[in-house]
Amino acid sequence: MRKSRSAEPHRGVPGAAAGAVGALAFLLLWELAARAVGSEIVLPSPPRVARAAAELFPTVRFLAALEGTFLRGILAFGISLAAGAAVGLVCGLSPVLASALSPALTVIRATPVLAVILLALIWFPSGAVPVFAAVLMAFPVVVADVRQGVRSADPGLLEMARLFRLRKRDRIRSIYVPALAPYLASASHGALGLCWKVVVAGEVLSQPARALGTGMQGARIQLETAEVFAWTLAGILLCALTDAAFKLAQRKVPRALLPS
Amino acid sequence: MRKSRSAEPHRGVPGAAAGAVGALAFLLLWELAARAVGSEIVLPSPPRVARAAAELFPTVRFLAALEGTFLRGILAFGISLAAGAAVGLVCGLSPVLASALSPALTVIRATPVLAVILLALIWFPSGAVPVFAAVLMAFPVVVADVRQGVRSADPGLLEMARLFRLRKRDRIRSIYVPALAPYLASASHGALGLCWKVVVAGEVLSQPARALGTGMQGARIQLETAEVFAWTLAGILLCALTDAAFKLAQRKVPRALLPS
Amino acid sequence: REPTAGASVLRLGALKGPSGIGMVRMFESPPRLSRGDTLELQAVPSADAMAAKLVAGELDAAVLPVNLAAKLYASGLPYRLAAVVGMGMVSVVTTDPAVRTFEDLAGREVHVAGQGATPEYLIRTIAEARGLDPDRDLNLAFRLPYPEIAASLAAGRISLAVLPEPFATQALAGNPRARVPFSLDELWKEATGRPGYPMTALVIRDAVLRDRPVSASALLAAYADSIAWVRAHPGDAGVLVEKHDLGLKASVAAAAIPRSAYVFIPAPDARADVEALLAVFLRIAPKSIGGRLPDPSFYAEIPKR
Amino acid sequence: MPYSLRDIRKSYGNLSVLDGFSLDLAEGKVTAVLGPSGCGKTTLLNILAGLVPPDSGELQGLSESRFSYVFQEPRLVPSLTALENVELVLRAVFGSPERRDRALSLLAAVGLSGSAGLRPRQLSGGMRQRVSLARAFAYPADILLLDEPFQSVDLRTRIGLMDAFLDLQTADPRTVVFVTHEVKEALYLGDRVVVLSDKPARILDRKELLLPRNRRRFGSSDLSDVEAAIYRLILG
Amino acid sequence: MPYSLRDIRKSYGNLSVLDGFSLDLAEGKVTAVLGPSGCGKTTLLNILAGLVPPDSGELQGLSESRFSYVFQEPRLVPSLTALENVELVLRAVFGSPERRDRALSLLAAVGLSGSAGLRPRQLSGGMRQRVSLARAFAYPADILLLDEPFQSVDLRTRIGLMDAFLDLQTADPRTVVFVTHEVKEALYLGDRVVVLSDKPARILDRKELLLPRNRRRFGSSDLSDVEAAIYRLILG
Ligand SMILES: Nc1ncnc2c1ncn2[C@@H]1O[C@H](COP(=O)(O)OP(=O)(O)OP(=O)(O)O)[C@@H](O)[C@H]1O
Ligand SMILES: Nc1ncnc2c1ncn2[C@@H]1O[C@H](COP(=O)(O)OP(=O)(O)OP(=O)(O)O)[C@@H](O)[C@H]1O
Ligand SMILES: [Mg+2]
Ligand SMILES: [Mg+2]
Repeated sequence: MRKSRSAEPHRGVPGAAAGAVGALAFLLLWELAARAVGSEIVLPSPPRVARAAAELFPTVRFLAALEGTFLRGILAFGISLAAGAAVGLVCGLSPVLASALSPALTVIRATPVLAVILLALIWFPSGAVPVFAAVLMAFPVVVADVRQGVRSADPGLLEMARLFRLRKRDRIRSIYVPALAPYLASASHGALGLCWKVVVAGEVLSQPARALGTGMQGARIQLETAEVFAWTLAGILLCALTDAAFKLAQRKVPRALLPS
Repeated sequence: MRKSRSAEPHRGVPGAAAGAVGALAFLLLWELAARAVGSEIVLPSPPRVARAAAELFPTVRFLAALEGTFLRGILAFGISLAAGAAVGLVCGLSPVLASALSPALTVIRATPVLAVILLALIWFPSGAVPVFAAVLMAFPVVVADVRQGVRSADPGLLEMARLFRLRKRDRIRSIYVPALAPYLASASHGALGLCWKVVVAGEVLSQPARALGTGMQGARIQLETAEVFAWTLAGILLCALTDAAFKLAQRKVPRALLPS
Repeated sequence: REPTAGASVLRLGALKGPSGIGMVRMFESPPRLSRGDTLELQAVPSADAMAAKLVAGELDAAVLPVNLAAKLYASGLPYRLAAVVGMGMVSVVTTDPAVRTFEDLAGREVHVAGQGATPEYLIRTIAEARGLDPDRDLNLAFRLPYPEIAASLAAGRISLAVLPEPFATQALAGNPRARVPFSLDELWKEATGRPGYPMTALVIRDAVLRDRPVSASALLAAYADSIAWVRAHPGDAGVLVEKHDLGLKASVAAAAIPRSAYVFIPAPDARADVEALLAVFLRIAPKSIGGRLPDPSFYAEIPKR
Repeated sequence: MPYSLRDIRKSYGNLSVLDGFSLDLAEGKVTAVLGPSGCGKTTLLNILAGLVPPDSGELQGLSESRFSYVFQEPRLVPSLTALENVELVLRAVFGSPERRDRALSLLAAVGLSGSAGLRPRQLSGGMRQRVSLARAFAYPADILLLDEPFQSVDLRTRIGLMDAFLDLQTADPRTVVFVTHEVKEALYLGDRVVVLSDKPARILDRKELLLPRNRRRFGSSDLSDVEAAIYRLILG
Repeated sequence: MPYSLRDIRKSYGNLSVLDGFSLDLAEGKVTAVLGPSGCGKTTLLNILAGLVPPDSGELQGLSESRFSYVFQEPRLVPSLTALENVELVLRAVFGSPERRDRALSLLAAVGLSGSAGLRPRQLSGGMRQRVSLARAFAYPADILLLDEPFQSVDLRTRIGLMDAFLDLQTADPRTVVFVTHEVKEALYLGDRVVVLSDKPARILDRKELLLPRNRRRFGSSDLSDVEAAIYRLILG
């Protein structure tokens, strides 16, 4: 019997195998680079980082930091996604509002956190500054994607909706939201990574009590690069885990978005 | 005669008017916030920043900084877009390669620049560190978008391509690239903003000779907040200008992407 | 990159910011070294970048925080401490008239610039010596970076902070109610019996000391001259700081110089002070200096000219 | 004449599709439109519906009307089932139970009771077309525009659909414009047949069909002289 | 019998579309397929083409063959012009000048010489359908699958297209499966007519049409007894 090739991503065994090969290749490259650099301070080797991580991860201080950063990352992601989707939707649907919001959006897109860090530090408690920084970074990315998603709605269906005088909310739920879905998926993927990265960087700046970034900065000041990498590794694992959780959720969500 | 409502963004007069109203509203909010804060060091008022900008902008030092940052931003954007599009395309087309690259991509997505800053400082001259930081930030966002774009290719057309045994390159040019185009548009929009932001932040870290970020940090250390805002304003203007240029280019490009 | 027998270029890294002020005259007129060797100066933005450049072997000499010098030495890098070039420049600044003695810090939020750096360990050591538990009795806040602490003091948003120069000077200039209620240097002397605490040091590459001793001592002499000149001419030094883009405005630098302890203490003379400070680091954060006090060969013997 | 187009001009670039085109629609009557592929039939329906603005000309009595449209492609919402697709256009008009009843009864009329829960990509081409028909019939419009509504539908089902349409039309006559390529269908459903020329579309001929609807049979020879005349016109 | 399906089963979920279905395709002959909407005709073509895997059963002589397919929807690349759409499938097969000549001559055959430079959204429904036909005819395939290829095409153009098809088929006979709802078209083009039942599709009847192709005329009465029998079967 003839087989049809599948365009689906390889889940299960081949995907996992390829992932393992990729991970190994990555570790190998890292090891080689570490040997080439030849300095533990600049680039520690993978086994050295593994030892540092094995020392660090079971400590109470680490677990508290992990929890703090996790909550901040999720919060930043949630805010970026919700606010970005709302603003993107509005901009996509109303060209006039898009023009009106555009100056403020450009300011948000281009202002580095450092320029407004003083304000941020004064207005927010130190634990919230990383969230603020991450939202500042991820929100415009979500807006861009959602806006484009709204524009990608099928013009034939929009014509149909106009002809049958669908209510705005029916148009949004039936035509715009499904058109948006793939854009929202890539926006989430992009934003999730940004949030982890920037939350940790923001923690380095604002030094809240329980934070991966605070720990990382402590290690950085002492030039304990292997420990810096161990803290980073924790951030990467958070990213990978939430990625996986998010992918799972995505497979369930689309149905929930549809009209009852 | 009946008028049809247009779904196109309002260019020209109404768009410009709405933009002006939006900009005014933004300035008003800023002024009010500045009065509420009541301290030039914490949040200078718009006229104060305008004065600082008027002083700063004509100086040779400023223009040199603007040039340096401009080149870095454009370079970071170009690299992010080109590399992100290539990797995203590969990941979208080959699920096995996507799985294999996924560990490395997760690392890139979640590693804050500060964690690898020593490496960056050693591997790159100080002017290139901001570019490295921006690419680290924007590249994964482009990958996410392009990957989703490849997946959004019309399955009916892909079936057609399979049946008529189109060559890979014809499939890519005729089916994948056009499907990608809107995703690439939003990826560019998102990445462009990120690049400006992160290049300036990276300049604050690495202090290259001609850089908005270096100037901004200098002003920050001297507690010249109005000057900090003036440097930021320059970054925002760069962002707005390149945005406009990019939008113009986008209207010309799609045709060029099609097979001859 | 070992220097060869012929003439060569020695590269000296200066930290941007206050630490660089002391050597500004060398930027203005680079000294001639012996045998046609020349000196090339570069301003490095941060301690990180300085460490990176030393690791990469891009510099023959550098100015950096004392603990960092010890850490790099412990990691096997071929650099030795040649001189201490900056002593304690940390002050308590407050806008609150009620704060008069160190004990008045108890129970209040004290903003400290730089967790894990000298200001924090300084406060901890003094507190312990005066019978306070730094973790229980003091409320140290690390969330604001240096410039933001100064700004917040100036704007009256916070009332109590520990700041290095030139930020202490800026805070004092920005708010007429701000003052320095007592000297931390004095308290340090009481706590440790040492006259001061070194903050920045000059390190030189082993091979330079060994193969080009004359050039090395010429370099040190030029450095000592520069510091003497800077202390004598704060206004002119401020102008040069701005001219050579060392990260401070002329006025700020000029105001900070008299309040900063720019010194030049050759390594053998500085050893006791350095060890006293490193002992503090060793006790509180051993990793930050490499887990042990550096051995005697860390302190370079410079041949007199 | 409540509905009319007067002297309509429409071109795409320098391709003139309608040029001085006029048409009256009798209220409650079916106007069947025949014409070569690409002559401008869909453009004409879009102008009537207000979806495409004409370059010049006048429309009368149309802007206040409610339209239903069977587009030339089914234009179903991919994420909704057949039933939800029909209900979608009724949401603004009917409450929940009435809406569902109406949608279900129209899906039954097009023979899709058993497939109400399937999404468009699970339906065959003809089934999609029938959902589009059910949607248009369900929507309470003054004017019904049908652009080749029986595409991809087999003969037997097609006759069933036409009979169902005639029943609805007898019970509650609407103004209908019916574009088709099948002369027999035009004669079976139309009160009037309009034959268009190639672009720019002009009206080559118009025939009033006086035989009452309840006396017509599909493909019967009662109208064979009209049929022959139209074939002559079409085949040239 | 070089091409055949044996005992094919295919269901979507618990909807059985083909169940023990077998069919032989005579080489160089046209098999016309009639059947109710949604019975499984498109599914059958997709299984022949290898686009949909059957649940079980055997396919013979098909996997090595080159297919051409007029899909039920035009499936044109929106960003390419009509000409480029046709050329696209020829790129892997022919060099540049030959490819263009071939594409242009087939666009001419379907009456679209003047519209070769238009993109799909600038074409009418029938024009798009004809581009899809031109593409399928242009591609050098062993087996040609036609799923209601003359949809949205007016009668006159349709007859022209059928005659063009017959000319091509006489000059260079290909194995063709032709799905349609028009009995007259099946009789005009087919060497054999297969009538399918509702799903799961079974073969209700098969008629060999022995009248040589060059003696047939569209809608002539030479085959009227076969036609009547088929109508009886279809209309039940
Ligand atoms: N958006 C457009 N841009 C440019 N040309 C168009 C556009 N829409 C239609 N046309 C042209 O207008 C003419 C009429 O198109 P229309 O769709 O009205 O034809 P039609 O009579 O409905 O044909 P068919 O029976 O094939 O559906 C065609 O030649 C087509 O190429
Ligand atoms: N992807 C799918 N998922 C689920 N059901 C499907 C799918 N594709 C087709 N079907 C079902 O299979 C049956 C046969 O579909 P098919 O498209 O083969 O019909 P057809 O004979 O071509 O009909 P038509 O003449 O209307 O095009 C239909 O009832 C349809 O609902
Ligand atoms: Mg049409
Ligand atoms: Mg079908």
